[in-house]
Amino acid sequence: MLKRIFPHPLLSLTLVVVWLALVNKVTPGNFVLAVLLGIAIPFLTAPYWPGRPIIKRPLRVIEYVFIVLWDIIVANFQVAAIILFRRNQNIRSQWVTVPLDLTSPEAITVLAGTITMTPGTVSAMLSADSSAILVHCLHTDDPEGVRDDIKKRYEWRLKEIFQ
Amino acid sequence: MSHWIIAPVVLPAVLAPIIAFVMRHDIGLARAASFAGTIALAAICIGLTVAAAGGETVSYELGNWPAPFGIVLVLDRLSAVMLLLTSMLALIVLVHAVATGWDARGRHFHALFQFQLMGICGAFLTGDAFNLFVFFEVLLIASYGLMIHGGGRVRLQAGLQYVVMNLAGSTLFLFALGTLYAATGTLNIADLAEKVRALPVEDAALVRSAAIMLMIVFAVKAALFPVQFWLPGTYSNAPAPVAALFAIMTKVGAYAIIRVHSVVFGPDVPVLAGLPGTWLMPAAIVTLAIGAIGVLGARRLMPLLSFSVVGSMGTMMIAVAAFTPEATSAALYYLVHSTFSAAALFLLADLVVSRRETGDLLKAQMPTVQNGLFAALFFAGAIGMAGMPPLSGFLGKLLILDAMRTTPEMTIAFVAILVGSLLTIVGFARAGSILFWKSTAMEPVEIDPAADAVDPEAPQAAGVLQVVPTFAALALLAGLAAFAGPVSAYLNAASGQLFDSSGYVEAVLGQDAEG
Amino acid sequence: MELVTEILISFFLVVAGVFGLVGSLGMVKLKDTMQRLHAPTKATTVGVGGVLVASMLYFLLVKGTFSFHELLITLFLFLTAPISANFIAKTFIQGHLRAENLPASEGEYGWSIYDDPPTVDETTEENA
Amino acid sequence: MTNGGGLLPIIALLPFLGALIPGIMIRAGRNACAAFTAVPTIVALAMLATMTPQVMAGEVLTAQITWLPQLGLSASFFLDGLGLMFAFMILGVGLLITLYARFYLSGEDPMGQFYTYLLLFQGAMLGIVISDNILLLLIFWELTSLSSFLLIGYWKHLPEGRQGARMALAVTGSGGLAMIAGMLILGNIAGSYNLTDILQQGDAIRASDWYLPALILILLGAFTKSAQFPFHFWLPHAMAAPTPVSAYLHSATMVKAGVFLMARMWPVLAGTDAWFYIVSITGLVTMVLGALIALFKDDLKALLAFSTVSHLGLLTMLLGFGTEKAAIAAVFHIINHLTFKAALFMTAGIVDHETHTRDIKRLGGLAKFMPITALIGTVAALSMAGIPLFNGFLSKELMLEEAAHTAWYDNHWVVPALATLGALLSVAYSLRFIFHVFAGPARDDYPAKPHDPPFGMYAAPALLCVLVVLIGVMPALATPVVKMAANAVTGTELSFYLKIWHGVTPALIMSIIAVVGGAILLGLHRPLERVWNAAPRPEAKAIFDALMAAAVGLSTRVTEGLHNGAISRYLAIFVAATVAMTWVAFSGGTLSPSTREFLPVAPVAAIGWVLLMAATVLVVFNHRNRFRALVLIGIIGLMISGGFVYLSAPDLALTQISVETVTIMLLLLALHFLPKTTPSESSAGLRLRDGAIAIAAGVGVAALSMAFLMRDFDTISEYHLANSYEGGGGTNVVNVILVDFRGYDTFGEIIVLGIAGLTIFALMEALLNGPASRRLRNTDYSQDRSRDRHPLMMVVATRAMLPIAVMVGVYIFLRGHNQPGGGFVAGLVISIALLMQYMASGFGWTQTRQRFEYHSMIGWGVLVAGITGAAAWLGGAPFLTSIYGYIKLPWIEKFGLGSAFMFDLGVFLTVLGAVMLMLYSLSRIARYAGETVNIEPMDYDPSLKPELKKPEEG
Amino acid sequence: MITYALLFAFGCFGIGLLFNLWRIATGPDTADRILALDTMVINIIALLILYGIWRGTAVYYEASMLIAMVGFVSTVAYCRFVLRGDIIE
Amino acid sequence: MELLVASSVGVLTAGGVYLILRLRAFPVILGLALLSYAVNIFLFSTGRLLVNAPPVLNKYGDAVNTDPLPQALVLTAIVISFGMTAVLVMIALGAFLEADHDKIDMTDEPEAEAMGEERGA
Repeated sequence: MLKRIFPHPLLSLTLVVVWLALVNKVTPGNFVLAVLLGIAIPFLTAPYWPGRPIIKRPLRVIEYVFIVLWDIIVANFQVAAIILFRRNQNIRSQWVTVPLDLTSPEAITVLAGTITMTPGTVSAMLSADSSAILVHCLHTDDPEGVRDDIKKRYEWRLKEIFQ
Repeated sequence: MSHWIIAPVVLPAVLAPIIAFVMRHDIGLARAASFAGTIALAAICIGLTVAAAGGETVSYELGNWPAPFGIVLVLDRLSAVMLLLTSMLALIVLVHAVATGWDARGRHFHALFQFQLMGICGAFLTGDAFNLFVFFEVLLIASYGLMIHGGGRVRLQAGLQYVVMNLAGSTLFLFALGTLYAATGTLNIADLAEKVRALPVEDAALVRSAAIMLMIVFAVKAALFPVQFWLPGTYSNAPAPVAALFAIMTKVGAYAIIRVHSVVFGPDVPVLAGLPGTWLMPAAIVTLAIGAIGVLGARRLMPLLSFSVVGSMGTMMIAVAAFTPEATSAALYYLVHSTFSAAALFLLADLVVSRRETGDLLKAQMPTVQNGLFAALFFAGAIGMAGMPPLSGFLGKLLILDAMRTTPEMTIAFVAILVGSLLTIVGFARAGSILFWKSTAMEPVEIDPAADAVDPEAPQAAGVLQVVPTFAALALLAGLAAFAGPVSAYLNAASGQLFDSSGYVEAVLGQDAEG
Repeated sequence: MELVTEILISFFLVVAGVFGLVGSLGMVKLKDTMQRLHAPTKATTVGVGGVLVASMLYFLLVKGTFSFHELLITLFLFLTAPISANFIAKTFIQGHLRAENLPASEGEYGWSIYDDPPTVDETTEENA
Repeated sequence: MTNGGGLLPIIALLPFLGALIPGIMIRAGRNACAAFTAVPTIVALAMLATMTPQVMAGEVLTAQITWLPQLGLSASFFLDGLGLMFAFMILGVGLLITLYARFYLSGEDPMGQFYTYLLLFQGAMLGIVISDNILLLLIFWELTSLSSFLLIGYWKHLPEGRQGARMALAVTGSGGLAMIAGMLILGNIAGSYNLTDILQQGDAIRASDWYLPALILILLGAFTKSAQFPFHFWLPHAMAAPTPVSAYLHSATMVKAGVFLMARMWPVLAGTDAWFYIVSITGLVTMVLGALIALFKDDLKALLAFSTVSHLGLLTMLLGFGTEKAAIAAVFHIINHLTFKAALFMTAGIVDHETHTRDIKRLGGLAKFMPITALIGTVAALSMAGIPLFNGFLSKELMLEEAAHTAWYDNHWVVPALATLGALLSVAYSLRFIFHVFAGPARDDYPAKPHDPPFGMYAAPALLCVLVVLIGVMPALATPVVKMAANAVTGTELSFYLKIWHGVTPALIMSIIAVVGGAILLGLHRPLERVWNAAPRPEAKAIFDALMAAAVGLSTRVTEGLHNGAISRYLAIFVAATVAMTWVAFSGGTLSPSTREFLPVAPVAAIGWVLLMAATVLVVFNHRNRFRALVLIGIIGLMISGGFVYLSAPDLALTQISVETVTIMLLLLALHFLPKTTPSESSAGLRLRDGAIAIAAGVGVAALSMAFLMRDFDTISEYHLANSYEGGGGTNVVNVILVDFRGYDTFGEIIVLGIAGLTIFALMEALLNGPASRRLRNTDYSQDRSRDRHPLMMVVATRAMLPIAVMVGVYIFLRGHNQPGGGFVAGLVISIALLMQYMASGFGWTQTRQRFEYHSMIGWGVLVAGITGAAAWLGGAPFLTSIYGYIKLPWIEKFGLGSAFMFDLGVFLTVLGAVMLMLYSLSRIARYAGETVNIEPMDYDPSLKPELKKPEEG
Repeated sequence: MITYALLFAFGCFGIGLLFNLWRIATGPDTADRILALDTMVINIIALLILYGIWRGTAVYYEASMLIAMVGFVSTVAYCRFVLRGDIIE
Repeated sequence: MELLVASSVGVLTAGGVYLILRLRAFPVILGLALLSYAVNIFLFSTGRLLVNAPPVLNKYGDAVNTDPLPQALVLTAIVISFGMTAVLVMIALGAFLEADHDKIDMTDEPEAEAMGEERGA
């Protein structure tokens, strides 16, 4: 019963925050409305959420977010440097295959997203059975290093969060 | 303030969605609802016509906002007549559509039909220029749906052309409205009438442009030269009841010209100096010529009928272009007449063409069932369309000619109308003779030995219900002729009311006009 | 205080501007489509991010109203940018590269645009 | 308003009502049908008889029923001597024809139809002669054209019948139309359409500037109807009609209508030189020409037809002379011609009926086989020849007498000579009728064995022959009738006596010359015929046919050249005409000096402008690559949204960008099935033309907008700004206008969307049930495709985004009244969110999770909006009047709630429903395109089925 | 100072737009064009927010949020069209 | 700024007109889309141009607001033209599927048989 009303409690919470962000004003009225919507919208959209993503270690999420944010900033400087200062013929782009241990779709998505947002790499595609990611490096001399980096820095953490 | 004024819009607007989503799997129910709605609409329109007969221009302020700021509906004799005409036509067409099963050949016929009525009624009632645009679009988009009802290659291609042409027209409509608003700062027709008249002559360019653009927009709907091209293709390929219903669509354009270019851009407006009339007249004459020549030269029945509609629009617009109360009154009589005669012919053509192996090709073939009946009906319809007595077309033509006697364009108008009539008569005679007479000369090719068995493909005789609408339309033409006096008196009063633009302004703006 | 605020906000704005420009410059400068893909997905996200931070700070510190709805845009962008990039990359690969040009997936299945996904035992291909 | 003529409208109406009888009675048998057809005629005759004494006494009976006073058209009738004479003729002969036709028509002919047409015609004809209103007369006039069309084409299986009917209609119809113009002009001069009024104003009319046009136009009508040269050619071809019709229409009545009209208008129009020369020349030429042709016709009916033409010419000439004596002669000859010509036609019909041929060359000697018929024919023909003791002689004498005194341009011998020639020829063909048909040796090669017909068939001609002889011997009998009519024609009281012997007058000499000459001519017929056949002469029918064919062919070419189905040309004309006309209109007025300053241009705005311009130009130059054009369109939409934001229109920006997106998705969905490129088809010249038109349109629009952008104006929207909060309860004025001030527009607008949804759905159904679905199945759309349909990443991302996007939609909806947003944008946002779901997880999977039906959503939307509007009625307020109030809940701040909110909800639902229904319908095609539907949310979920791996590589 | 910083940022993103335009105009590949359009969307979002700061109002915020959401959808739609032909299957 | 707006309207119109004169349905659709952009801007600009004055009232009511009416009209026009475009696209698609080409002209009159021999008379 509770599950029918609250199909996704985490989602409801997120939505409350989203609403308050949208209204950009926290007042009691808004909050009540936010809660009502936070219940109603998951209820309405429940059919499109067949499963509940499970987050086992919420605290790790925070750590992960900060790491990624930091990496994004670094990545920006790196890419900017490459764009601005490296001559085109000196840029050595590479394709790298990253085999995955993750199986949760959410985790894979987050990993792929992270790869895209971080230093010089873009996740171009998954394999048909989602067991590997094809990554494009803007400039690297060491493809294996990139792959190991990804596996160690992100995949491992995601595995802890989601599985 | 009587709320009945808005009933012709709200009734179909509410009925249509109910038909669309409650009854869309049950054609019987939809038919019943559609009939009930149309009959109710006709009753309301009769009531409104009677109410408007008093001569009072009634305005209805939607949302209770005072006149130039909100949208108003205006009921006067002219709009009442147009409403009545619409509802009568709708009833006739609906019977035909149901009796011939056209409505079941695609989805949502009745919903679209009701929406179409809503759009037409709204366009006739509105007293706001932009709202006129909106209702034009409502009736157009419904007509798109009806036009392609049932599908088929040629119909879709013709429908595509129809839509494209009208979209271009709608775009121009917006340009025109924009210019008008930019020049006057208002959208209410009565307010526009006042503002345009008050405009200093040295500031005429924008309003003149707007007036001409609007005229072209309406001319597209009214199928006037040089924007009449879309009509034959559309009417020829539309489903027959829809083509018959479209008989009113060209009249919407004509109505808009009559309304807007009399009330707002009338001949008494200093900045325009009678510009619309000057240009409308040659356009109307050429339109008439094109229509008449088309009738004479048509190779197929449906284009022939379509061109006769073009011709009738030309005839009518000649009178409109004179912009005098007498001529407008004559034009209105002819408008009513040509609507029903076009409807009668298209409905009849449907009955005939669907029973012929050669379709609407003007070619002799073995006489089909009920050749005599159809021939008689065609004869009557042709008489009506060509403007021969005893049906109302002749009177309409006489009225127009009579009204044109006092105008400077008398000679050319006389020549155009009379020569046009001749070509139309000859064209119809040719077509009727080929279709109905010549076929009787065809010998049966050879008797099929197995002719005893009834051929399931053989055309069936038309039932009473299928012929009733055509009869009704023709009967209305006869009635229109017989009661020409009272009808014409009403229309005379209507055009008198129309040309009294200060009366219109006062009725709409009332005392607020000072504010 | 005011000066600090101004410097802070200006800093974010300038950084955002620089990265935004660099991202778009990459679009022009880099010679290969896959390379160009890197530029905007990273640089401009920080560009927009910088602007958003500046905006939040501006409303908070200058206007005195607490504003955090900029976060929503950030959320959207972070959620969508990788997907967009992923799609654009696939678009490019499909048009220009063949499976032989890419490294192997090292699994049983090839890359998703060349190879059908594993069929699950239930019938997945039927009309709903 | 009647003056003793109360019966006249009934008389006019009787035949029309009677026309219904045959249709009903035909089931009772042919005799009953004929008998009952006669009833209305007899009744009308009886009524007429009751009025005769008064008319004979010189009274004019009138009756008037108001019909269309605005036009001056009333159903007014009057009966004077002329009208009475004609009415008797019409009804009397009509009765005889009814009798004759009963026996003439064969069993296969639909007799009911025949009698119906006959009565219609009779009514129309009767109407002409008793109309007091020239417009009413015109109506009857046209009716005679129509009913004669039906009668001539009665044997519709015969091509001559159809062609003759159409020719008659074309010629008499055009004359009738000319007459309409003439009559209107006449009415304009006279200030009334009433004949009685017009007849009073002869002098004023003849003095008018418009006299000549009116005269010519009216004469055109009369000449065509009465088959005067050069319009005579239709009459012989009308002979394809059954003989009763010929006897009735083409001897007694219809062709006399023109003559009647000239007689009727005589007091008004005659007496001028124009009248004299036009009418008398035409008449004389027709008389001689008709007689000449008649002499050489081998077809009995053709001979009679041309003789009729000739006699009509005679009558016309007489009326043209414009003297009173000529008028008397004309009136008298009308009666005489009626008697003998009707008898002759019926005789010809009998001959045809019995021998099955009308070819004179195959006849001769019939007197032996059918003596009665021969007698009748001979009497009538002698009368036609103008032999004394028959009535034809009397009126011909009068005619020759008048001709002898008439000079054209002071030339005194042309008219008498030609008149004599006409008479001579007339004698010749009349005698030919007698000698080549009845006299001579009996033959044995007739197509059928001839014998006299039953009494019923020859009764009618016999009766007429009795009249011929009676009048011929005792002309005094006819005197009162002739006097009565002639008085009416001339409008004066005449006194004269008709007698056989006038002494030796020029007329008698001319008559003798004619008879002798005619006899000689007949003797020389054979050699003359050879000369005639050898002589080249224009064949009227061939000319007419060629003219018609040319006209039709030309019309077809013009029409098909003009309406060639090329919408691109139609549009080019449309745009070019619009630009040109607007330009002329614009430059015809002046503009006041500009009152506004230029708004400064921000650099970013300039950049946006550059992008917009560039994108537009690129779209045009890249339009052949359709997908690329779509991408470029995306930029335009984006820039315009940005521009709207910059220029203070946030609502517009929101709407623009969301509509833009949905539109592009729609186009992409459609483009999937369409060709991906546009071939280059138009020539360089055409492109140049289009480019010129396009540039002209662009410059024009730009100039127009510059014209007003630089000038200030007063607008009603001050009111909206001022009353938005107080009256509409919202601070976003645009939204308040949309849902309140101009909520009615919005109501129409959502209906447009709803209809669009329904139309698309309906069209899709039609397509998928039609041949298109087969084509879809047989076309392979799947070449060169990526294999992943529902990529995992996309699915996950959209799942996360959907609730948030819905939230955004709700937010935009709720705040719309006060801040940019509203039901429309909200509807689009939520549809876009749903579309994202469709794109990610596919149609099949998403559709099964769809809870609300799109149809119902549209329906509810429109209903909610409509009912919200109608709810105002409860309070007695007009449709769409809004209510607005604040609700205060404990410990929550107050919030406003208004009916506008409900209205906006209606908008929201309709938009959502319509957009989804459109895209749903479009994507349904895919299923028919042989594509399978994946019902899984994503291609492969590694977490659900990790153990399922491909068993072995294939 | 903020004003100058804002102007600088305006300039940067504006010029960025021109770069994107260049890429769209020249291609060469469809992917490039889609990418440029996507980037353009992001630049526009930034510009709108800058404009909001410039005017000190939040009225324009929804526009940028909507563009963010909608830009993504159209990018994906374009790509899906190239990849699969049918954007909704 | 006025010049920019006016020229935008002009160029969009010109582009739209050029495209609607093409011979295939798809460019015509694109042309109509361009035209509807043009007319939207045109209609919008009839309220004259004003920067940073959205017609949203604030509490103090002292701000300058641009003319809201044209904006409302444009909104209506946008929505209507969206509906129209949708229908147009569908009909074009339908016509293509039925006819197997997307020519917009109907000049290829099939089996246009000559009229009956009774062409004249």
